[in-house]
Amino acid sequence: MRYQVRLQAFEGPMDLLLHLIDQNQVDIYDIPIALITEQYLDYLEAAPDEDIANLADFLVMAATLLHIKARMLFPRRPPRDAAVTAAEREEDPRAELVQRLLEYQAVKAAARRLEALEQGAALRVYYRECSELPESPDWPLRASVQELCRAFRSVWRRRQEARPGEDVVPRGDVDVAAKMNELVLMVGEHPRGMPFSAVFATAATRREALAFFLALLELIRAGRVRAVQQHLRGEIRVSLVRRNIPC
Amino acid sequence: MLMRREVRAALEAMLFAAGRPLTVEELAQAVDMAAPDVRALLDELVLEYNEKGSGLLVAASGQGYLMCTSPEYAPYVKKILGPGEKRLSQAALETLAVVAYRQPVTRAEIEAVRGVRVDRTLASLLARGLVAEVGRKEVPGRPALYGTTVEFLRVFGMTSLDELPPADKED
Amino acid sequence: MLMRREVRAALEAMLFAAGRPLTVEELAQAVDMAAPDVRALLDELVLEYNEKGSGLLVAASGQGYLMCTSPEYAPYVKKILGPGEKRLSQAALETLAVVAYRQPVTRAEIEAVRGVRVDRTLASLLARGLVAEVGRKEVPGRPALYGTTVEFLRVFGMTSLDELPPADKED
Repeated sequence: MRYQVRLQAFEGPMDLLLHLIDQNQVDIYDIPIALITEQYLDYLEAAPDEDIANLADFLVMAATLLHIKARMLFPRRPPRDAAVTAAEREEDPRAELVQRLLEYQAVKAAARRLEALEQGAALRVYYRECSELPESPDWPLRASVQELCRAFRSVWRRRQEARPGEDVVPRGDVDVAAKMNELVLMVGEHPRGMPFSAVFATAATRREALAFFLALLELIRAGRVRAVQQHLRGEIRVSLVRRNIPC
Repeated sequence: MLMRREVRAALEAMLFAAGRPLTVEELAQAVDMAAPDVRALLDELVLEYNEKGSGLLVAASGQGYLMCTSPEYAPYVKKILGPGEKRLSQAALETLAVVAYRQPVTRAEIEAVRGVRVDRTLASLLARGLVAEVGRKEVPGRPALYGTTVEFLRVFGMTSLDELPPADKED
Repeated sequence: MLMRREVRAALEAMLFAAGRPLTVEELAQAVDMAAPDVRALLDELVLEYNEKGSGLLVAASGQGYLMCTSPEYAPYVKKILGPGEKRLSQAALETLAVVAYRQPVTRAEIEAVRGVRVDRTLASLLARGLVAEVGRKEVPGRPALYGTTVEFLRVFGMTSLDELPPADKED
């Protein structure tokens, strides 16, 4: 049987061994060493080229397994059972490996519990996130204007690299109040209502479009403009609310 | 449903761990309660911390509620945090630079330029008095506008903002 | 000379601001009092925070005294802080688990347990400050011994190593 599973899927030879023991549903205290060794070597043989660099650790374990297998061929004791004393088990060629596997199993379990703590899945305490700056104003701070200027330039450069072409916050910024006036004039030119999308057609930048949108909301809220949608998913038309103009 | 005592304790825990001002809305959502009820409990906490003479303080500000040390114990805090001059972190320096060159500026505008959330950094600059709220922007939501302070000029050794080197020149 | 109430408040303020365990000696020096007196006041604080059902906790650990949130309010704090930082890899978690449960431990000892080389994983744990060199083993070659740090406790939300979940139980 060939396993096309990458060795990289395992955290090392111990992890692979535990996987094989689990998959074969065998007792960790009574590992069928011939079977497990064979399957282990199958994995190594099937390892793709990228895994070769990773192979050294697995080869050390392969040697250990083959050594144990050789020693198992010359049984000096009857088959193990629960009644076997610790001293006798010491002589089982597998004993040291079993010990290491148990130890590794405990490490894996501990790692899982740590992970749960890290992710906040288990109850845990939280330390305070310290603010970066001491709050007291009499604390001496070391800083220079040059440093400040450099920081600004680097922020600016990063920003422009990240979004080339897009207008960055302009100094005066887009004025929503001014946009409200513009909108009233624009919408006034469409007695039967101005298509919603056309409102934004004049915007040069995303920020300006946003300002138009905010201005439109303000006008609707103030009751100066009405937005009507004739049917579902139809175009929304924006029109001025006519007031009785006192002469 | 949490008991009243538990909600208070949950609020304390959140304020403690956040290290920045939390809004009533954020807190209300976390404890799944109506904002006015949460606000009432927070105001109780403010009073209580103030009255019992604790070394800690819950303070309400424009930005929300913040847990911090009582100013009278600042000298001890200073001893523990270590002597000597502190340098501004890169994050703090960059946020401060954006405020200095673009003031008055809203938090959203700083975030747009820096590309990251700045609430915590801004809170610490405000707490340290390098930046202050200088007004409200007349757009929907009326967000706070920030500018630099006299303390900022002092720390950077300037007498006025005119001394800021032009930012558009390459160095 | 500070009044007793003021010393307690100063201790609270210092524990709050530090964000790490503080030793009795550090604290005693800051308030200019004898260590045993400060320890008594600290133990009082531990009890008091515990009893009043606050969202905060003062905990004594091998590393000193620490102020943190009560574990029962962890779910709320998590909501406010958002999802945790970037996850540690499986290799990092396993290596960290060996260090945490076996400390102080040498690299070769970690490798014997995990069955793989750990030099790169260990280097990244050292760089993240989760593990530190804590001494040298007195054997030929004097290899470095590693242990976990306060940052480790912070990331995993423990006040002391005693809170490490028992290692021998299967889950």
